[in-house]
Amino acid sequence: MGLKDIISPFYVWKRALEKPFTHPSPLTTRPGSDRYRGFHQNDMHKCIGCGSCETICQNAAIDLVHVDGIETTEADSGLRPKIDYGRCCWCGLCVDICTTASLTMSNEYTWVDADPEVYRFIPGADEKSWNDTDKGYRRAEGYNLLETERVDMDMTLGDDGIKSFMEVIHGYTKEQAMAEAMRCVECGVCVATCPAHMDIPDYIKAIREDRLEDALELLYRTNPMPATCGRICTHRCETVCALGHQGDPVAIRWLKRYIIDQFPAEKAIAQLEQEFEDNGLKVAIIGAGPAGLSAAYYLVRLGYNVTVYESQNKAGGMIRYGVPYYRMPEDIMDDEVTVIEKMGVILKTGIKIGRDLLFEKLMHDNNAVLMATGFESPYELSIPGEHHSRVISGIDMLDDIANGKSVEVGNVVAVIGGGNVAFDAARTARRLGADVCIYYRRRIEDMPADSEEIHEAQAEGVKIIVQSIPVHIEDNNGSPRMIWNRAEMVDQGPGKRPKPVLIQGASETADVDTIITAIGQASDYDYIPESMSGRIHFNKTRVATERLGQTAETKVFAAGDIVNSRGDAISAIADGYRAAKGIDAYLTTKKGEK
Amino acid sequence: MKSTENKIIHPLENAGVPEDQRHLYCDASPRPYPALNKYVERFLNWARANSLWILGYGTGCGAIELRPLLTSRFDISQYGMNPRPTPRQSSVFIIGGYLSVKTLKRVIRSYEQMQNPKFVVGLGSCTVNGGMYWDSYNTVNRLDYYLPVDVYVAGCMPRPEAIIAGFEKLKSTIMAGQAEGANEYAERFDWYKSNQKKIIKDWDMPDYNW
Amino acid sequence: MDRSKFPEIVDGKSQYDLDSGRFVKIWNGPQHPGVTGNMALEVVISGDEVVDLKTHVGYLHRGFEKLMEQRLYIQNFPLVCRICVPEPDTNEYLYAAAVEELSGLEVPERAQWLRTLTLEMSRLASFIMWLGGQAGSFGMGTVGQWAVAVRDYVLDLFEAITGGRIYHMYITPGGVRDILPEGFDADLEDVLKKVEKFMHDAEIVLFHNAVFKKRTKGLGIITPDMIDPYGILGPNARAAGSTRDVRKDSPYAVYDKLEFNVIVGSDSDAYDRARCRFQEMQQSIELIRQIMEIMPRKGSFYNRPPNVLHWQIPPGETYVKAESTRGEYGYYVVSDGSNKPRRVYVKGPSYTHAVALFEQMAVGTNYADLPGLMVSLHTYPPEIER
Amino acid sequence: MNSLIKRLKMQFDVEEQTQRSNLSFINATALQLPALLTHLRDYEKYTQLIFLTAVDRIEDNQFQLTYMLADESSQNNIGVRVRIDRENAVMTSIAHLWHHARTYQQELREMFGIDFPGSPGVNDNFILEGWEEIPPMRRDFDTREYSEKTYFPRPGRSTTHPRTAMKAVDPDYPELPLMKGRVK
Amino acid sequence: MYIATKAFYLFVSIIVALVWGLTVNGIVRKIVARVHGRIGPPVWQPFIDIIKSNAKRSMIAHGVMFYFGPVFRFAGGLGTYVFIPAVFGSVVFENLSFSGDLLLVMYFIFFGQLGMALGAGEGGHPASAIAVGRGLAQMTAFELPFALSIISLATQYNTLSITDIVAAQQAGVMSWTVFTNPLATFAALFALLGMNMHSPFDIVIAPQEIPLGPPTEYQGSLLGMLHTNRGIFVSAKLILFMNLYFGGALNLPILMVKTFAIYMLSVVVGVAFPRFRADQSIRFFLGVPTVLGILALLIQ
Repeated sequence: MGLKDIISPFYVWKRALEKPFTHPSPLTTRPGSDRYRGFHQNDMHKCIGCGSCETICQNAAIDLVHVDGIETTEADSGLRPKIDYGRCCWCGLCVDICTTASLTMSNEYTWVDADPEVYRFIPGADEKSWNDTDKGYRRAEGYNLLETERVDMDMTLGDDGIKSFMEVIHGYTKEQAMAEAMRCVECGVCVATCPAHMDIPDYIKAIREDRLEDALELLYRTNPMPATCGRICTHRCETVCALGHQGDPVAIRWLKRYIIDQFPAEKAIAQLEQEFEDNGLKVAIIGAGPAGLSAAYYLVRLGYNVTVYESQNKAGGMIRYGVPYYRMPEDIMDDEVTVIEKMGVILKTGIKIGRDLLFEKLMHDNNAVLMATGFESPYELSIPGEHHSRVISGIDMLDDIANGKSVEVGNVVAVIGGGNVAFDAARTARRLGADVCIYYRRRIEDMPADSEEIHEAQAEGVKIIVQSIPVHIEDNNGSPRMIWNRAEMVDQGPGKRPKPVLIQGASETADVDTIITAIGQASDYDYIPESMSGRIHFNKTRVATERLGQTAETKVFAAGDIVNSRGDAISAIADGYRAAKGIDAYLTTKKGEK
Repeated sequence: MKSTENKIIHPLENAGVPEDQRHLYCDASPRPYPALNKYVERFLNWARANSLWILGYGTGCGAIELRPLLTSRFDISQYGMNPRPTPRQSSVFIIGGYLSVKTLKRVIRSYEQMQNPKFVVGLGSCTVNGGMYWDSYNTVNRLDYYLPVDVYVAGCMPRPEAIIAGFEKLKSTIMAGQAEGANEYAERFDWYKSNQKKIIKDWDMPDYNW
Repeated sequence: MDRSKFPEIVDGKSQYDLDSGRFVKIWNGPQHPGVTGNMALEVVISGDEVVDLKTHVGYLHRGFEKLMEQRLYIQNFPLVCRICVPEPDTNEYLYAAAVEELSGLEVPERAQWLRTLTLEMSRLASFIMWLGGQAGSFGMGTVGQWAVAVRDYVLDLFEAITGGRIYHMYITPGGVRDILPEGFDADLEDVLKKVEKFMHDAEIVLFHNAVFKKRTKGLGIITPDMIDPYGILGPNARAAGSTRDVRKDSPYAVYDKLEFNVIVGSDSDAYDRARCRFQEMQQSIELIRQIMEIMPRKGSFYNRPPNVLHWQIPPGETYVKAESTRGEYGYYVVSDGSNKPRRVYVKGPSYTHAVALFEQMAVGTNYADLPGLMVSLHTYPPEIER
Repeated sequence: MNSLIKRLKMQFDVEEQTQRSNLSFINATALQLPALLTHLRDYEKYTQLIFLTAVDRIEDNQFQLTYMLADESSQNNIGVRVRIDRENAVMTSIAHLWHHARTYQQELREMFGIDFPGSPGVNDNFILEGWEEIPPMRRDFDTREYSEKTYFPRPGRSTTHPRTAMKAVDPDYPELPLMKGRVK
Repeated sequence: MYIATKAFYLFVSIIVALVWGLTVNGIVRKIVARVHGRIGPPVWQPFIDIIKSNAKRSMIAHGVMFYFGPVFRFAGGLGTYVFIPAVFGSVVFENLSFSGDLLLVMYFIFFGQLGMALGAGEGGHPASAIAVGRGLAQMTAFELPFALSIISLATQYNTLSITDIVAAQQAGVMSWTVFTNPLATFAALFALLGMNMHSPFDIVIAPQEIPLGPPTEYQGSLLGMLHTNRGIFVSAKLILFMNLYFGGALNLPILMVKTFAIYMLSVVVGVAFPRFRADQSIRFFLGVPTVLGILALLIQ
């Protein structure tokens, strides 16, 4: 210890001459850094109320609550996160997991109050000074807690695919299914959107945990035809999937298919409940399409004796006869029907009501009758020359193929329409060896067909010409020549879809071997006898019913395409459920009256 | 939480204190002190607000942000604040976040040793509703059940600036004559005590320590 | 140590008679400025000499280990940094490393560099605060004031990278949450210069200070043969001649790619420990510069684990360790195949230093030296009781 | 590390599991533990006790005690695992081997209820104070329930699951399952 | 009439001393803050603190002696001041100085501390007791060089009247004691370091281990009284040193400059060093300062 040790400490005084460390006015001049994790912000319009933030919050700081002015719609639960700042730890996990990236954090950090109860607010809905701050914590690029890409599905596409009617989609393997099931955040937004309200999050969870028996049970609770839906469903659920906002939606349809693929009919039957209390009441169902089968299934489970009458040789309706085998193999359809039959449904095929059996007899023999006949008659083009012999309807063609008849389409085929039937017809034609071109009035994004189907068709070499309207069909040495006109989309104002309008002078011709029309179908109500015609009301082409399918003739119910306008299998299945519920309610009250 | 439950005044038990030591402690409950003449009180409140002495008890995480605050970078001495090492001389008790039951016991002791008027500032989520440790078996969730709190500062941890803002708020509350936590504690003494005793299982201290 | 003049110990408890007037019992803490953080020392003194000391901890007990068993793997990552408030990043790193090891999750190279950068920065911040505390505990508030202010500059850097001053929550299983912000290099250099200036000043006024030397030299000597029986770690052990440093012994993150030497002392008293830590601070600055120079600036910084809401980790157990400012910090994680850890045990180095070692060392020292001695062991109570 | 295990196996009845090149776990019986630890400390240079803790294996009705040792020179770690009965859990104290083992044992006594007879001050309070429930680190202690019961939950908080909220979209939302009394 | 005027003058003098003492405190805090690299409290902060302390509503007591502690302390401060002629030749500030006042002042300087010791001991806080022990030990230690220095001065000027000592230094700067008797001055200045309780001799009030030392238990108006005393006592000490060693003051501005400069001495040392332990500081005072004192005495 020398003199230096005594003198050098006085060096501290140098600091007195320097600028102080103290920040002069920290409150106003020190905003949080650009990434500061301050108070939350939420973009009310982007948020769909999926509740992932609530799930991941380890502090249970987030509640989902209804907010005035936000309606519950099919894609939005109408709920918004309400954050309890008596719990929040500002970790930002909620921001990281937000499926829509609507939840962020501002760089504001001062909130002082004497009342502890005020520290709860709904970001975005409650007026706060930091609502519009553009700085603060955001998810970094390259950092995302959720997988945005779905597991690729193995498919046979392109040249290999069109060689045969083998199923194109191969289905997930166990690893793939589990990986895809992992992506789900279990928000349940999809459940409401699914017409049949299937327990999507639950069965995905069951896949993830490899409880396939439970998964099957869950599927059959709400959907008697899961194999069908696992293949050809229009999957509205996927369009609202929370993950779809920042990437691919969860492949709900393929996951469903994965479950049912593990259960051939015998295994599924072994797994499901089969014996139900018999209540002695009889119900007749006309049409063994998805709606009819679904209603039959539910009614059997409720204890009714159900007979389904089908005019075709096999049950399945449009799914069997309108969907080609490469999408919906025949044996899968058979399995599907077998399971339902095993539940106790009596199926009588080849019986056309009105021809083989009179509607009145049904009315007499049964306690209730359900009409589920569907739309079978194709719409006409209503243009000159459409009755040319080489102009066929898509639905008829598919029907013929399904019945094993040979169909000749030639080398060049034009398909008119943009729905699933159009694409099925086009791809079938492709498999028959033709060059196929689809003509559609509107744009690709307006097509009612599933996007996967469009994509697969394109991959198989189907050409698509959009904004094209056929105006005339001529005969060209026995084969048809189609004159079509280009159209432009004219905006119809907000909320209405744009309308195609012919462009003058932009007409072109196409020489083809066959023209397949697939612009929609209508129903055939011939089987309804004269005596009842006044008692069943119609709404344009559809049967007017009550909420649960009851027509004006209380004993008669209706379901499926003849009632709802969505025209897809899952809606028909949901309709079947509704009708079953309606019939049960009707018969139960009637019994009570007695 | 202005509740009137447990309003019955009963003689204090001085639980836990051996009989022969009772005389060492005060067995009277605290009493509220009414404000003086309006103008005098206004002047005194001004002095109280501008000379806030902080009790140097780092009860939780929050203590870490008090250091920059008390030292050069943010230097709250320029606002008339100073750390004091003893509760006797301090007027502000900063609860730095969560309170474990064991700490709560000491906090109550320290708080009761502070002299009226005294103020409590709760930092962070933990004092409002338990914060991160909402489901912990050892931390209390809501501070205002155990002590009257004048100001809460949100954050986890609140930045020093936010705490300064909290002090500004506390100052304005004091100057407005509304920071009467000590009187509230005296008036609702039984309610506070019953809450405290509910969770502090080994109550081996006098009911009220001055 | 010759304990014959101190009260007899029976069954781990000193036998002293307070009524004799020879002994005075004093509680240092928990409400007391002389203890580091919220803990208590039950001190018995005779005159100015400490004759018995018992450390009381548990005032900060939040039941972390229990809470972690109740939360998903991802939900624990905001929790762990709270275990050690002044140096949270070690916890974040270790938790992430343990989970990654058990789940087999790879971490991108760039993330490892960023992790090392934050680890070193937090070392620096923690050491700076310790230096202030060490000076302050001997009554030199000036250095204490400077230190906390300078540490705040490092916190500003943390805020720029991670969005949080104290709790960074930056190192997450799979990588880190973000890359460095723009203009960070210049800010960092600016801060490092400030820190260096502070350290230059501190060296002059503190380490060449007659009174400081007088107070610390010969205070709290740890002899090499105490290291193992007391489980002494980190600078406390290195000042006694041990060369253990996890960064060198079993390199983690990218420490094997950095050049540095283990700093070893010889006198192992409070002054020497301070000296060692001071040199480690200088080393940290050097390491930060090295990292900034060779760190890759491109590439991925995060490997996503499977959906964190359902992330299950196969059964197994592991122990991962890292060098914190107080010594080897370790996480022992047991997974049972579910989506929540079965057990997370956090081994903080203060655990042994503040209880078993300190209780032994304090006996015989002057009561006035107690705070300084305690700080010179560099203990943080929250990591003792968790 | 491997040679060490071989040597150990010659003397003790242990099972080994290597986690990393510098970390192994060995399973030992409670009876031979003190001898094993002493051996490791005195002859194998595993001189440092890093920690001692317990894992509640409630499904086996056992506690697993893990003693983590570190090699003085190579800093390799070895974790010695011992299973003991969960009911009336008692374990031999190792406080005589390492001074700081005392606090670990004190903590285990408090948090798990494992007794270490003879360990100094093992029955004193360490972290908790006035604890009346079962030891909190045991798996069968529910901290959330205890917290809600004890610490005044905040009133007025309620949340809605999106699935529930979305039932508003469809009045015929199925109340599942649609099935009546089953006969089997 | 004479008494009334005197009393009024004394009152004015005390108020001035008090205000100046507190202001010096405030300024010094500001300066120390600069060294710390911060802004520091407003200069008038000590005044607000005193008002605040007196505005406390409740108060606790530990017996009669507990009350007397601050009273003694205050009396000590006041007593020290009133017997020191603050401004040489001023009627208002001559206070109650008389021919033997130096001894009385010496007595009062320590009277306050002793009284405080009694009161603090009554508080029952062990930290207070320890601090009192340390304080008394340290006081004894620095009192030795101080006493030696005073004796040296008394021998040098052959008087025990402060006024006379000041008068003897009026011949010019070089006639100040600091130049005529540097050894005694330095011995006394070392003692002043101890008396002012700045580092390195502030172990008595070390907040790190014995929260504030003797006044630990004091609060409210009792603390206010202690703070008030600090104002007067600081003034008194500084004026005494100014009078004895730095030639006194002919008017208030000079008094302010000189006392402030003397105070800065403690501050300059204080911010640069940690604190000594009690035994170390006792050893220190019994070393160089005492030797200086003895030498100063021997030389006279």
